[in-house]
Amino acid sequence: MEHIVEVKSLKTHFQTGEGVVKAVDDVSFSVKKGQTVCVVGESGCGKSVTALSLMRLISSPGEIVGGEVYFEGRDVLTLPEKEMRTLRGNEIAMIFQEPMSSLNPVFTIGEQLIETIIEHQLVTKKQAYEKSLELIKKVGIPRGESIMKSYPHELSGGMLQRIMIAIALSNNPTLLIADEPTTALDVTIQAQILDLLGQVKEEFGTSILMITHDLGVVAEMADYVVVMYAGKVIEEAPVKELFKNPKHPYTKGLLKSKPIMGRRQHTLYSIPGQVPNLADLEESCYFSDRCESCMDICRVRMPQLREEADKHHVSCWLYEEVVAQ
Amino acid sequence: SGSNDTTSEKPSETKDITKISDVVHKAEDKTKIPEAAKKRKDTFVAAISKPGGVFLPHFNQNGWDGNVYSVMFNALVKTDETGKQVPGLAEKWEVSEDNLTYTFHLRKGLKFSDGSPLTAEDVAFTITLLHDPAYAGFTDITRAYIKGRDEYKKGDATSISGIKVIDPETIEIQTEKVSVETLELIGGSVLSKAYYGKDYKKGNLEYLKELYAKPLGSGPYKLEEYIPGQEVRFTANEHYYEGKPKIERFIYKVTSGDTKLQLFQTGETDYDGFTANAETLEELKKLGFANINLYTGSAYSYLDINHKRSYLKDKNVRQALIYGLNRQQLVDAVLQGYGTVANVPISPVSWAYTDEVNQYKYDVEKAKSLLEESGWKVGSDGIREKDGQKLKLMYLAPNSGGTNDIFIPLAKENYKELGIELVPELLDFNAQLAKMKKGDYDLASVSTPMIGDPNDAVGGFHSKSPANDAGYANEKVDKLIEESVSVLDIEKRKVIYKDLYKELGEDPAVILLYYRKILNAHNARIQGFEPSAFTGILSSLPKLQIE
Amino acid sequence: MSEPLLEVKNLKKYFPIKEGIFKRTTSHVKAVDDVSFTIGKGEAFGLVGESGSGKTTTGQTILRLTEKTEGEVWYKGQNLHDLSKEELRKLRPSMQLVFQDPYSSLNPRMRVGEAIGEALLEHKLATKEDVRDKVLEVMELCGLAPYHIDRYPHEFSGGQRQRIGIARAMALQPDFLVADEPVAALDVSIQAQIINLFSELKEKRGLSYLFISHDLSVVEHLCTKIGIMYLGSLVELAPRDELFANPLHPYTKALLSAVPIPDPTVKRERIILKGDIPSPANPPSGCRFHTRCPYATARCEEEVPAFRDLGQERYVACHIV
Amino acid sequence: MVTIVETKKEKMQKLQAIQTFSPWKSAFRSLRKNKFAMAGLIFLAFMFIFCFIGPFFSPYASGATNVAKMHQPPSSTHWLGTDQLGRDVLTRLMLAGRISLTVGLVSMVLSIFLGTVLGAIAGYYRGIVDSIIMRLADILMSIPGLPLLIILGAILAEWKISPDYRIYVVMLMLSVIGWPGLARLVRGQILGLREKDFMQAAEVLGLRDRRKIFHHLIPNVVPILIVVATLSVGGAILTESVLSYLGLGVIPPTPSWGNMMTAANSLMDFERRPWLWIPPGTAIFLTVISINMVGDGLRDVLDPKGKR
Amino acid sequence: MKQFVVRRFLQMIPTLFGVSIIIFFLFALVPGDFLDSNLKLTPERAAELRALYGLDKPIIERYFTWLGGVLKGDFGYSLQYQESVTSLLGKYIWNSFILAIVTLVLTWTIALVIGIVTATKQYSWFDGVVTLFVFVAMAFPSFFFALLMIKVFSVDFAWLPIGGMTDTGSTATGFAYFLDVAEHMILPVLVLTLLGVGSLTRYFRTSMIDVVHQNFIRTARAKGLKERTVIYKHALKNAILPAITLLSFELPGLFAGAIIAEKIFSWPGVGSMYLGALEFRDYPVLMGFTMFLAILTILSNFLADILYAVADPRIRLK
Ligand SMILES: Nc1ncnc2c1ncn2[C@@H]1O[C@H](COP(=O)(O)OP(=O)(O)OP(=O)(O)O)[C@@H](O)[C@H]1O
Ligand SMILES: Nc1ncnc2c1ncn2[C@@H]1O[C@H](COP(=O)(O)OP(=O)(O)OP(=O)(O)O)[C@@H](O)[C@H]1O
Ligand SMILES: [Mg+2]
Ligand SMILES: [Mg+2]
Repeated sequence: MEHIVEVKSLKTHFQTGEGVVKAVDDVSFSVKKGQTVCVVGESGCGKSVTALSLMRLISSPGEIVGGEVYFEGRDVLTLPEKEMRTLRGNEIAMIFQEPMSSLNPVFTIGEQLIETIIEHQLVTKKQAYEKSLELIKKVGIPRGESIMKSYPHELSGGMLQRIMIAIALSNNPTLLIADEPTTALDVTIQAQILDLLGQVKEEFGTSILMITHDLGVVAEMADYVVVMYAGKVIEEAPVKELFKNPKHPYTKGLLKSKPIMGRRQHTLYSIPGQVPNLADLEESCYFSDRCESCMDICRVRMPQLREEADKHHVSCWLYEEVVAQ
Repeated sequence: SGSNDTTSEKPSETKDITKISDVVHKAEDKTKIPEAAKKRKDTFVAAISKPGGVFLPHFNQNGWDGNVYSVMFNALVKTDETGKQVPGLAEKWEVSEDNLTYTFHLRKGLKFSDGSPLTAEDVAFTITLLHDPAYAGFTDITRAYIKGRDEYKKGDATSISGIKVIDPETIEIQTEKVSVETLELIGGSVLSKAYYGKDYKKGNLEYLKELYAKPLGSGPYKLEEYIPGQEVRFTANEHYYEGKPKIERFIYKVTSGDTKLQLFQTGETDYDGFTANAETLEELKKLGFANINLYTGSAYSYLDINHKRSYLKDKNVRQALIYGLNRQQLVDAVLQGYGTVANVPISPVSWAYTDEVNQYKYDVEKAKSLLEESGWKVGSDGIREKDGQKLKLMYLAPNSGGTNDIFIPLAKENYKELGIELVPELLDFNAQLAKMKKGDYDLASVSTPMIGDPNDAVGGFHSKSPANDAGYANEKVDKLIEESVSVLDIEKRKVIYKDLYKELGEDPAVILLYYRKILNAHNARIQGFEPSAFTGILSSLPKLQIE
Repeated sequence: MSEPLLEVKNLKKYFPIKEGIFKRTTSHVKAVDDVSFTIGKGEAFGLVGESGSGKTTTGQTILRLTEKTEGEVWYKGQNLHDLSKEELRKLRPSMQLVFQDPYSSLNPRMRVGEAIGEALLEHKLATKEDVRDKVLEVMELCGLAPYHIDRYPHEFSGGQRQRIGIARAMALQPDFLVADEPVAALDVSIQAQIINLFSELKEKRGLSYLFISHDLSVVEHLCTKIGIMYLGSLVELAPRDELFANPLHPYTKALLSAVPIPDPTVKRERIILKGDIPSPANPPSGCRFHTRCPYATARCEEEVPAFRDLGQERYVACHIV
Repeated sequence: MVTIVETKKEKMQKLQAIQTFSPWKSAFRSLRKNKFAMAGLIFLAFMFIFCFIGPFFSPYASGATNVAKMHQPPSSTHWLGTDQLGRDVLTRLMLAGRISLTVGLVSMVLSIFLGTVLGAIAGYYRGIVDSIIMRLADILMSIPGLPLLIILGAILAEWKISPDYRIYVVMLMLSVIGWPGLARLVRGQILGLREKDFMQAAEVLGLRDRRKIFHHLIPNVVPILIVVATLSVGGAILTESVLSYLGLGVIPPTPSWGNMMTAANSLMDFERRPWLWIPPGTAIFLTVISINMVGDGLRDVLDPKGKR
Repeated sequence: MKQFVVRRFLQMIPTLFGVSIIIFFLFALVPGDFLDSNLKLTPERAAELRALYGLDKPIIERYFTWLGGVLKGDFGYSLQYQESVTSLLGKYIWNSFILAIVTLVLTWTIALVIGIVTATKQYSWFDGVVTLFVFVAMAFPSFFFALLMIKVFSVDFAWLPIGGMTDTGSTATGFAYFLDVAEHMILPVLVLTLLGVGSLTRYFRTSMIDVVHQNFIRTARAKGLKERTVIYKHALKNAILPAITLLSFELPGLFAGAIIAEKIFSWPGVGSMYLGALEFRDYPVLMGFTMFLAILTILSNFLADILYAVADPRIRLK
C-alpha cells in the first residue's frame, strides 16, 4: 500500500497577542491508499489546524512555519496556488467542523453544490443539478428539490452537516478530510453516513482522514489511529492494537472516560487538569501536569515518538529505556 | 474708440478717469488666433451668463434675458456711450414747453424681422400693454404718469387717453407730471401689435407666455434657436433699419466664471468680459490675438448706512467712517488697482459726473477727532463708547461676489484703528436685502446695477422716497432732488447735480467706495468693436465684421 | 415524581415555506407538531431524535426564542408565551440554553470573559469587582483555562467554544437548562467532565435539564426520562431504565441498535432503516414512521397512532405495541 | 497536582490586573500596541500642538494685513509665503487648524453618535419604531441642504449669535440633520446582525435591549463607522468652507482650512500661487489620513480577526 | 413580502406629504422673496406684483394652492423663467440625469473593483497608493479637481472641450451628436466620479475585509474554486449587501452634488438652475425641484429596502 499523504514535521503557529500559539508542532503521520485514519485528542490540541494545514487553508495570523506534506508524492506546501486549487475539492475534499458558518448564507444550497461539481467536472448545469440531487439523497436528506432552493439558515444543524458531506463527496476525492463529520447527527443518520463513507472508500478507494471524538466511531471506521495532545502526536497505532493495548497515559484516560451504553457509572472518569496553554509551553512532556504516572524527567524533557511495538508508536518516558537507568 | 492709437499700459495711472473707453491693448499676433475660432467664418460668439428664456422686452425677469432680447428688439430711444438718450426707432422727438407732452417721429419704413411694418400703432400697443392690470413685469410704467393710466389700469377704460397715434409714423403721449424717467419708460422697446396683440384682451396676458420663446422684433438679429443652459443662436435680420448686419450668425454662449478665460483662449468664444485685474490682463495680452478693452463702468460700490440708528444719524460719525476708511488701499487690494475711489454717486462716464466735492482723503486723525467731537471716547478695550454704548457696527455683506475675503479684514483693521468694531455678517444676497428692508444693520455692502440716469442713483435719498429704507433725511437734498427731476435739460440738471453731490459730500448718505473698471476682450478677427459702459456690445453689434 | 418545573402542552411550531419573488407562503414545515411533556425539578429530560426532527426548534420554542404556533409552556406556574418582554427578561437567568452551534452563538467581537460575565452584571448577580472571579470560577468548572478569558471566540477550537457556551449558561446559575447537543463537539475526557458537572448540579442544586442529544450513551448517563422524537412529534417517552431495557417503538429500537460501540473487535447487528426519509413539510399519512418501519402494516399508513399512556410514565405512539 | 494549582493562582493574579470587560476599554488598551493607530494619534496630537500652540511662536499671529507684501512666494521670512493681503500663510494655517480640527472632530463625533444610535434602534426594534425613524430619515434626506443652511444663516443672524460661536451651532445642527445616511447604513447592517445566533444567545441571557444594542450589535458595525468617521472628518472640514460662504461658518478674517482653500479658487491662483492652496489641502489630507490610521487601528483592534 | 411592499409603498405617501409641508414652510422661512432681489422696483410696484404672484397670501393658503396644483399634476409656474415648472425642469433634468447615471455606473464599477482588490490585498502597495489617492481626493474641494483637469486636458493638451454639452453652434444630430455630447461629458464625469469613488471604495474595502475572514470563504476555497470566483462571487455578494443602502442615496445625491461641477463645466444641468432659483427665491421652481429630489430619495430608499430584502435571504420581512 502506497502512501497517499505523508505529513512530515508539520508546524503551524499562530501569532497572537499572548505570543506564538504552537497549534501544530512537529506533527508527522501518513495515510495509505484506501485507509481510514482517525485523529483523536483533546479538544484544542490542533486536530482541525492539522487538517486545514493539509489543505493549505490556514489564514493569518496563522502560518505553516515548517514541514512537508506530500500528497501523491508532491509537496502540497510548495505547490503553486493554481495547482493547489485543482487539488482542493477534487482530489482532496474537506468537511468542516462548524457547518452553520461554513456555508455561504446568501447562496442556496443548490448553487453551492452545483458550483463545486462544475468547477472540477466537465458536466452541464443540468447534469450537475441531477448529481446534486442524488448526493443530497445519498446523505439522507429528504425533499431534495426544495432543499436545493433553501438557504443555509433554513436547515437544521444536522442537515447542514450532511450538505457539507455531500459537497465534499461531490467529486469523488482521493482523500477525504472529515473534521467531526457526524457530531451533529443522530445515530441512525450517523450510521448511514458512516456506511456511505465506507461505500465511497470501497468504490473509489478513497482514503479518509477523520477527526472525531466519538471513540465508537473510531472503533467502527478506523484502520489506524493517531492520538494528538497539545499540538503533538503522542501515540499512533492500528485501531485494534490501540483499543486493546493503549500505551500513553492520555490515551488510556481517554478510553476510560467514554460512557458506554449499558454500563452506567455514578461519575464518569475524566482526566484531571487542563490542556496547557499552547502559547506558553516549556520543555517537558506536555501531559506531565496531568499524568498519574508522572516522573521527574517528564517535567524537564520532551519524550520522542518512537515505535514501541509493531506499528505502535508512542511518545512517553514510561517506555524509554533511558529512564529505566 | 477702436481707432484710438494710444495704448496706455498702466490703466490705474490714467489721470483722466472720465475717459470712457481706452483700448488698452491691440492684438499683436493674429496668427495666434485659435483654429476653433478661425473655423467660424460667419459666426460671432459672445459669452453670456444665465439667460432664462423669456425673450420679450418688459416681461423678462433677469438681466441676461435683457441682453438677449436687446439683440432682437429696438427701443424708440437708445442710450449712447455716455448714457445720453439718443434716437433709436424714433428719428426724433419733441417735448412740449410744460415738459408734459412727448411727440415721437418714427423712422421711415421700419419693419419687424418678419417683414411686417413697424408703426406708431405698435408703440401705442406696447405702452398700453404695460398698463394692463395683469402685467407682471418689472417695467413700472405708471412712473411715466401718462394721462388716463389709472382709468385703464384700475377702471373700465378700453384705452389710455394720453396716448394718441397721430399717423403711422407719429405718436403723441401726454403725461400729468414732469419726470426725467418718462422718456426712458415710454421710449422703450417696441412690440409688434400684429404679433403680440393678436389675442390681446385686457386683463389677460396668459397667451403671451407662449410667445416668450418665439420673439419677433426689429433688432439686428433674429432668434434661430435657444438651447437652454447652452446657447442662444441668432441670424442676421435683413429688415434691420440700419441694414442687415455683416456677420450672418451670432451666438450667445453660456459660460461660467471659472473658465471664461480658457474658453476665450481656445477660441470657443469671440468676446467675453472678465474681472479686471493685472493678472487677467497679462494673461489676455499673452494670447496675442486679443483686442482688450478696459474702461470704467457705469456702476459703483458703496456701503449703505442705516440712518435710523441714533449713532449714525450723527454727521460726524458718518464722516469719520469715510475719513477713516483707506479706500485707496481697498481699490489696490480688492480691485488690484483696477478701479477708482468714488466720491460722488455717479460714474465718471456719466455726464453728471463732477469731482468738485470733498475728496475725503484717508485721514485717521481727522476721523478720530470727529469722533471725539461727538463724544465717542476710547474705552478700556480700545473700542469707543458713549453713554455706555459701544461703537460696534454690524456690517452686512452678500456672500457672493468674492471680495469679502479681502474687504472685511482691511475694513475691520481700518475701523479698529479708529476704535470702532466692525462685526461682519455674511448673508445670501436676497436675505441681506430683506434684512436691510427691516433696518436690522448698521452698514451694508451694495453694488449698484448699471446706472443710466443719475437720478437712479440719488432718488432714494429723498426723505419721502419710498425706496428710502435707510432713513436718510436732508431738506436741502430733498429740494435738489425734486429740482433735478423736474427739468429735462441736461445742462441745467448738471448744475443741480453738482450742488446735490456737494451736499451729499457734506452730509453723507452712504459711504462711497469705488468705481470698478470693466475688462473685456474680443478676438482680433472681429472688427469694428466699440464696447461701451452703457450698452455693452449692443451698439457695435450691427457693424461688426469678420476678417 | 417531583413537582413539575416545566410543562409543555401541545406545542407546535410551523415554519412557512415561501416561494416566488413575492415570497408567498406555499406550505409549512411542521418542525414541532404537537409535543407535550413535563420536566420535574431536578430532573433531566433527554430529547433524542433524528436530525431535523425538531429538537432544536422545540428547545427554542420552549424558551420563546421563536414564537410558538400553538400550545402552552408553563414554567414555574407561568405561561412563558403570555409574559411581557420585560417579565420574560427577568426570568431569563433562571432558564438557560446551550446552543448547538457554539461558534455562531458567540459574538465574534466579544472577548470570552465578557461573553460569560456580562449577564451576571446585567442581572446584578455579580458586582464589577467580583465578576471576573466568578467568571474564572465557572470557566474552570467547564474546563477552560484562566488565560482564555481575554481571547476572542475564533481563537478557540470547536470544543473549547462549546465549553464557553456551557460556561456562559452555567454562570447564571439557572434552574433550568436547555442543552442542545452540549457535548457533541467535545472530546470524551471533557465530555465526561461536563456530564459529571451536569449531574453534580442536578443533584446538589436541583438543576433541571432538557438535554438534547443523539448520543444515547450520554443520554443514558445523565437523563432520567427520555423522549424520542421523529419528524416533529414524540414517538416514545419513558423513564430511562425502561426505555433502554425495553424499547417499544420501532424507531427507538433502531436508534439503540445504531449506537457505535467503542470496541473495534465487536461488530453489532444494526437495525437498518430502509426507505426514504420523509420531509417535515409533507409528512406521510398515518404513522409518520411507516415509510421506514420494518413492521409497518396497512393500518399504519392510514391511521395516526395516538400517543398512548401505557402507565408507569410510559407513552408510545405506535399501533403495533 | 500541587504545582498546577500554584501556577494557576499565579496566572489568576496576573489576570486580575486587568479588571475590565468592556470591548471599548479593552480595545483602547490594545490600541496602544497598534503601530498604525499610534502613529495616527501622534500625528493628530502633533496637529493639535501645531495649531493651538504654534501661533504663539509666530511673529505674524496678529493677523495684520500688509497689502504691500501680498502674494509673496515662500521665503525665509514667510516660510509658506503670504496671501492676497500679505498675511503669513503659515500662521494662518495654524490658526485655521484650530477651527477646522475642532469642527471636523466635533461634528464627526456628533453625527456618528446620532446616526449609529438611531440606526441601531431602528434596525433592532424594527416594526413601528423602524418605520418612524426611517420615514423621518427619508424626510430629512429629502430636504435639500442649501436652503436649509440659508435659513439657518438668517435665523442665527437674527438671534445675534456671535459669529465666533456660530460655526459650532451650525455644526451641531448639521449633525442633527445629517444622521439619516449613516442611520440607514447602520440599520441595514443591524437588520442582518440581529438574526444571527449570538443575538439569540443574548436574548437567552436576558440582556437588556440597551446592552444588546451597544455591546453586541454596534461593535459589529464598527468597521463601517470607521469609514464614515474618516470620511466625515474630511467632509466636515470642507463643508465648513461652504458654510463660510453662506455666512454660516467662520467669517473673514478668521481663517479655516476650508476657506483658505476656497479663497484660492481660480485657475490663476492654482497655477501661480500654489502656496495658497497646497498647505491647507495638505493639512486636511494629513488630518484625514491620521484619523483613518487611528480608525483602521481601532478596527483592527476591535476586529479580532484582522490583527496583523 | 407583497404585503411588505404594499405597506412600504403606502408609507411613502404620508412621508411625501410631510416632506412637502416641511419644505414648503422652510422655503417660506427663507428671508427675502422673489421681488426683493430687484433693486429697481418701487415698493408700490413690488406690492402690486406680490399680489399678482400671490406672494401676499398667508402661507397656509399658499401651501394648499400649491398642493392642489400638484395633485392635478401642476407644479406651478416659474417666476423667473416664466414657464411651467414641469416643462422647465424637463429641459434641464435630463442633462443632469445622463451625467448622474454615467457617473453612478462608473463610480460603482471602479469602487467595486478597487475596493475588492484593496481588501484582498490589504496593506499591499496598491492598497497604500489607492488609500493615499482616496484621501487626497477627500482633502481638496471638487472645484480644484475640475480646474486641474480643465487646465491639463483642455488647455494644455487641448484634448477635451472646456465646458458645455456640445460644440458651440453645433448642429450635429444622431450619432455625431452623441459623440459630441460624450466628448463634453468626459471631464465632468471624471470629476464627479473622482469625488464619489473615494468614499465608496472605502465602504467596499471595509465590507470585503469583513467578509473574507468568514468561514464560508474558507469553504469556498476548500472546494477548489478559482480565487476569482471566491472573491467576486462568494465574498462580493455578501459584501455588496450593505452597499445597497448606499445606492439609495447615491442617485439623489448626485443630482444635488453635481451643482459645482455643472457650474464649472457650464453643463446645462438642473443644478445651476436650482442655484439661480434659490438666489431669486423662485419658489415654484425650488419646490418643484426639491420635491423631485425628495421623490427620488424616497423612492430609492424604498427600492433599496426591497432590494435588500430580496438580496439577503436572512432578512425576514414582517
Ligand atoms: N486563529 C487563531 N488564533 C489563535 N489561536 C488559534 C486560532 N485558531 C486556533 N487556535 C488555537 O489552536 C489550537 C488548536 O486548535 P484546533 O482547532 O486545531 O483544535 P481541535 O483539535 O480541532 O479541537 P476541537 O476538537 O475542539 O475542534 C487551539 O488551542 C486554539 O486555541
Ligand atoms: N428558520 C427556519 N425556517 C424554515 N425551516 C426551518 C427553520 N429552522 C428550522 N427549520 C426546519 O425545521 C426542522 C427542524 O429543525 P431543528 O433545527 O429543530 O432540527 P433538530 O432536531 O435540531 O436537528 P439537528 O439534530 O440536525 O440539529 C428542519 O426540517 C428544518 O429544516
Ligand atoms: Mg476542531
Ligand atoms: Mg438541532
